[in-house]
Amino acid sequence: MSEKVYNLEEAATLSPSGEKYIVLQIGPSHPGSGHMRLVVWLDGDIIVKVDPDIGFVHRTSEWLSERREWIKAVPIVERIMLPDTIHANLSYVLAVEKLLGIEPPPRAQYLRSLAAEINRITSHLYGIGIFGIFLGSSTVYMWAFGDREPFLDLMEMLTGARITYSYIIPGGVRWDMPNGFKERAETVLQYMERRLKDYEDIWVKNPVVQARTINVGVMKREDAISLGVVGPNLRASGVYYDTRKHKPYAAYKDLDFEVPVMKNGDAYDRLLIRVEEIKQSIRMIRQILKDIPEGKIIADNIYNQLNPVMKKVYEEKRRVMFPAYMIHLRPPPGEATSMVEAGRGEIFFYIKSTGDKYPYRFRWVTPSFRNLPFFTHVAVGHRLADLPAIYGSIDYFPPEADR
Amino acid sequence: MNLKEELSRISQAVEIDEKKSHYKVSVEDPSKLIKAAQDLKSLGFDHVVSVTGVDYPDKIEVIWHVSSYSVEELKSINLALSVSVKKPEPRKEYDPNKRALVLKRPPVRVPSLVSVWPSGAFNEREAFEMFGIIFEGHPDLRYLMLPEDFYEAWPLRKDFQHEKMKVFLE
Amino acid sequence: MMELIPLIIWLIQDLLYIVVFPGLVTILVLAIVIIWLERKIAAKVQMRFGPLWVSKRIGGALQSVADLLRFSFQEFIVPEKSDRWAFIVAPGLMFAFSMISLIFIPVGPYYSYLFPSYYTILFSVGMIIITPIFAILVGWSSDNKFSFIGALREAFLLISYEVPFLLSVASMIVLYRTFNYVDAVAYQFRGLPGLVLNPLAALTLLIVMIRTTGRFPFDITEADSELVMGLFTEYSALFFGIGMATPYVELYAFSLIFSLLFLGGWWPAPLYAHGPIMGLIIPGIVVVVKAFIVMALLVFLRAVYPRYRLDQAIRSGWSYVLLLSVLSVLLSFGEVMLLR
Amino acid sequence: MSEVRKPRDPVTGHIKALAKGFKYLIEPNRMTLDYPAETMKLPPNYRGFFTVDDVKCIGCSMCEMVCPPEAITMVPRIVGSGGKTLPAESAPQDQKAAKRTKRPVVNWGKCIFCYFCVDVCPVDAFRPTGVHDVAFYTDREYRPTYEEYLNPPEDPYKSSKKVVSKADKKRGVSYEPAP
Repeated sequence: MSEKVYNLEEAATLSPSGEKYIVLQIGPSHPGSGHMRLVVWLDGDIIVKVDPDIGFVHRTSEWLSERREWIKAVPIVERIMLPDTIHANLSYVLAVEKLLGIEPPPRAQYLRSLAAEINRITSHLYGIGIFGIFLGSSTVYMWAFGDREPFLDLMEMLTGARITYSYIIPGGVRWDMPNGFKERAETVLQYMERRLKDYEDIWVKNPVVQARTINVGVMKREDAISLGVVGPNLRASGVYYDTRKHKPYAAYKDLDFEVPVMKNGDAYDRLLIRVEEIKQSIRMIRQILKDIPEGKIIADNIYNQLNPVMKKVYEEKRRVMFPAYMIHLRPPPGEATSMVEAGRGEIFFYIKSTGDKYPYRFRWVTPSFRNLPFFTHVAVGHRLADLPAIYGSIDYFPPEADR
Repeated sequence: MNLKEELSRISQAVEIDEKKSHYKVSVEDPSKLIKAAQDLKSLGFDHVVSVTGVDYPDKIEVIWHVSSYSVEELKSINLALSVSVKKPEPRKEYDPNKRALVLKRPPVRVPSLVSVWPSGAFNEREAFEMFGIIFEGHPDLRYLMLPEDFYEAWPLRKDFQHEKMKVFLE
Repeated sequence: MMELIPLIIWLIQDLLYIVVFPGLVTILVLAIVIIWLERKIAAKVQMRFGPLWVSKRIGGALQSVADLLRFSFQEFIVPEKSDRWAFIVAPGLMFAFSMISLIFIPVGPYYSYLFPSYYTILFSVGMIIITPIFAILVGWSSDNKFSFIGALREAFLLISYEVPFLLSVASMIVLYRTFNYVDAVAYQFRGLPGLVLNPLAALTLLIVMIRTTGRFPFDITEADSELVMGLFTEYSALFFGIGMATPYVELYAFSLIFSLLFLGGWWPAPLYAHGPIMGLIIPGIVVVVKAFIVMALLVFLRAVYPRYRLDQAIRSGWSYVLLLSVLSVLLSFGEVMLLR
Repeated sequence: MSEVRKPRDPVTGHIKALAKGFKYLIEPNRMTLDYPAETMKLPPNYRGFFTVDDVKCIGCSMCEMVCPPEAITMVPRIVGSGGKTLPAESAPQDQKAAKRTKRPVVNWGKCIFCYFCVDVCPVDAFRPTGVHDVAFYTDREYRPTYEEYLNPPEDPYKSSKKVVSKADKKRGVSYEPAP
C-alpha cells in the first residue's frame, strides 16, 4: 500500500476521460485480464479506481434454463463454471431435489462428496496455476495444470468425461464407483501429498512470492463481511464460514474435516488457504473411500420407474439410466434455495416452480460474481503491479461471474 | 433467539419451513423496505447473497437473499426479503430509430438497500438491467453485463421478445 | 608480394575477430541455442517436452530458426499515431549498440588492428549502458500506454542498476589496475580468478545482468500480466524479433564480460599466443563456453522465479545491490593495499 | 494456522527454490503425452462419439426430447428386412404396406456429449465408439445423414501408438502401451 490513501468516494467522482490520470483498459484481450475488462485509473503507479466491466462471456444461463425442461439445465450450469463443474451441477440438483422432495441414498451422497472433493482439488490447482502465471512463474502454472491431470483421470474413470461430468441427477448419481478406483485414488493422493512439498519450496515459500503477496490486497474481516465475499477469500480474512459445515449437504455431515481460517486477509493468506484446503480434501477423499456405504446410487422412487432393460443395465454396469420421468420432471409449485461450497466459494441457487415443465424463475449467483468487490475496494491504493497479484489471489474466473 | 418471533416483528408475512430451510419475509410496502432491512441487519444478517426479481403478469417481486457471516446461529439460514411492486402498464411510444411505434415496458422502482448491505451493489445492478428494476439510491446504477443494444430490453421479464436472437438460435 | 602476406593474415584474423569471435556468427548461433535451451530447461522443470516437432531428432533445436523465419515473413505494422521514424529506427539502434559492445570484448590474447584500444573495458561497458536508452525510445514512440509504462519502468530500473554495475566493474578495474580485458585476464592467470578475489563484485554483476537483460525475477519491463508485452506491445514481424533477440545479445555481452573479469578468461588456454588458431579460436571457444554456462545459469532462473514488483526492484537496487557494489570496491581497495 | 504462514528467511528460501528447480532439471517428471505420436486408448466408459444400433432402436424419440442442446433430430425411416431400416423415400408403391418408424441423427456441431440420450434410451440402443478427438473440416460433416451417423467418424490417429494412462506414485500419470 502506498502512503497516499484514496478513498472510494473521491475515486468515484473522477472523470472517465481522466485528465490527471492514466486510464488503462486492461482487457478484454489482454494476457492479464481474462474475459473481462478492468478499467484502471492510475496516478503514477498507484491505482486510484478500478471499474470491473464484466459480461463479455455472459451466456444467459438463467434465460436459457427458464425455457427448457428441468433436466436440461444440468449441462447448462456446468458450462458456466468449467474448472468446477460438479459443484454447479450439485447445487442445481439439490435445489430441484428440495422441490421434488427426493432424498438420495447414502452411497449416492458419498459419491457426490467424493466427486466434489476431487473437483475442489482440481479447482484449487487451477487457481494456484493462474496465480502463478499472473506473477510470472510459468513453472507453477505448468505444475498445477499438470497435477490436475491425475485427478481428471480419476474423474474420467468415474464419469467418462474429463471436465463436464453431468454426474449428478435428481435422486442420485449416474455412475457407480468402478473397480480399481480406490487403489488408483490412493496412489494419486499420495502423489499429490508429495507434490505439495515441492510447491512449498518453489512457490509458497519462495521469497519472491512472499515479497509479492504478503500485505498485498488486504481484505479486513469487517470489510469481508460487509462486502459479502465468499469461499477461501472469506476464510482468509478470518471469518469462520463454510457452507459444508454450516449448511451441510451431501455427505459432509458424516465427514470429519477442518475448515482452515487465516487472519491477515492478504494475497498470501488466500494462497495458503487453497493449499490447506487441498490437504483437507485429500483427507476427506480418504475417509470417503474408507467409509463409503454399500447400496443403491439412486433414490428408490426413481429406481422403481426403470424398465427391465434399464434395471439389467443397472445391475450389470452400475449405471443409472433415466426413466421417462426424468424428462418430464414437474416439481410441485414452490420455491427452493440451495447453497454449495464450490472451489471458489459459495454457489447460490434460487428456483421457483409453478408446477410447469420449465422452471418459472431460475436464479443463481456464482462465487466469482460475489468476489467482484475485491477489484473495486481492495485494489485501490495499490501499485499497478499488484493488480495481477490481487486478481490471481482471489481466483477469479470471468465466465463464472458472467453466467 | 427465537427467529420466528424476531422476524414477525419486522413484517406480518413470514414463511418459515425449517425442513426445507426456507425463510421468507415479505414486506408489503416498498417504503418500509429499508427499515426492514436495517432490522434484519441488526439481527445479524450481514451480507446479501443474491438480489433478483421474479416477473409475474401484474407485478414484479424483488427478492434479497441475505445470510450471516458473523452470528453463529444464523450461518445456517438463508433468508429471503421480498417486496412486490405493481408493474406500470406498457405503453406504445414512437421510436425514431425504428420509425415505428414500439411497446415500452416502463421500469419499476424500489428503494436500494446498498446503504444497508454494500454487498448487494453488483447484484442490484444485474437485477436492474435484467428486470428493469430501478433501485432508488443506488450509488452507481449502470448496466453491468448487457451491451448497449439491450437498452431497456429487460430480457428476463417473461414478455421479452428476442427478435435479434433468432439468428443465434438456429 | 611477400610483404602482403602478413597483411592478409591480419585481415583474416580481423575478419575472424568480427565474424566468429565474439562476432556475428557466434551470437547468432548462441542466441538460437540459448533460446532453445531456455525453453528446454523450463520444459524439463515443468514436466513437459518443450520445443520438439520442428526438428524431432535433435530435440527441436531448430525451433528458434523457424520462429525467426516466421517473424521475417510477417507483416510489419506501424501504428497510425506512433512517432513513425523513432518507431522504426529505435529497435534497430538498440540491437546495434548491443552488438557494437561485443567488438570491444576480446575473447583471446589477439589484439584487433581495427579496434586496438587500451580501454576496452570502458568502451564495452559504455556501449552496453547506451542500449536501454533506445529501449525507452521504443516505448515512447509506440504511443501505447502499456509501452509507455514499460518505458518508464525501464528508465527507473536503468538508473537504479547502472550505478551498481559501474561500481562492480570499477572494483575489478581497481583490483586489476587496468582498463583492458587482456591485462585483466593476465592478472587472473598469475593468481586466482576474479570470482575468488572479489565475490561481491561477481554477485553484483550477476544481479545487474539479470536485471538488464530482463531475466526472471526482474522481468519487470515486459511483465505480460500487466503490460501485455511491455515495450514491444505494438511491434510485429522482424522488429518484434529484434526486440526479443536484443536481451539475448546483451546477455551474451554481459556473460563474456563476466567470464573475462571473474572466471579467468581463456584459462586454461595459453595466455599469450599468436596466429588465428591459438590466438583466437581456442581461447575464444574457452571463453564462449564459460559465457554459455553463465547464460544457462541465468536462463534457468525462469523456471524458478516469478517476478518482483517495480518498487521492490528499485528499492533493492538502491539498497542491497548498491551496498554490495560499494563493499566490492572497498574489498578491491583492501586487497590492493594488502597485496602491495 | 500461523505456523503455516511463518515466512522463510530469504537465503534459505532462495536456495531451496533453486535446489528444487535444479532437482527437476536433472530428474524430470515428464507428464505430457507426445500427442499425435502417442494417443490415448479411451476407456470403455468414455463419453466420446456414439452411434445407434439400427435394429435395437424403436424410434420412440425419447432421446430427442431429453437432448439439452437439441442436437438430435428424428428422421423418418421405414422398417426393412431383418429389422434394418431403409430411407423413407425408398418406400414401396403401396404406401400402406411400409411400416414407418423414426431414427435419431446427432448434429455433432451441437452435441455436448452429456450422454443423456444414451441413458434415457429404453432399449439401450446407443453405444459409444471409443473415438473422441475428431476434427471436422466442413459444416456439412457436422450434420451427418442417418447412414453416415451409423458409421461415426473414424479415429484420425489410428496409426499412432496407443497408450493408456496409469496412476503413478512418483510421476502422477504414466503411460503404458495399450493392451
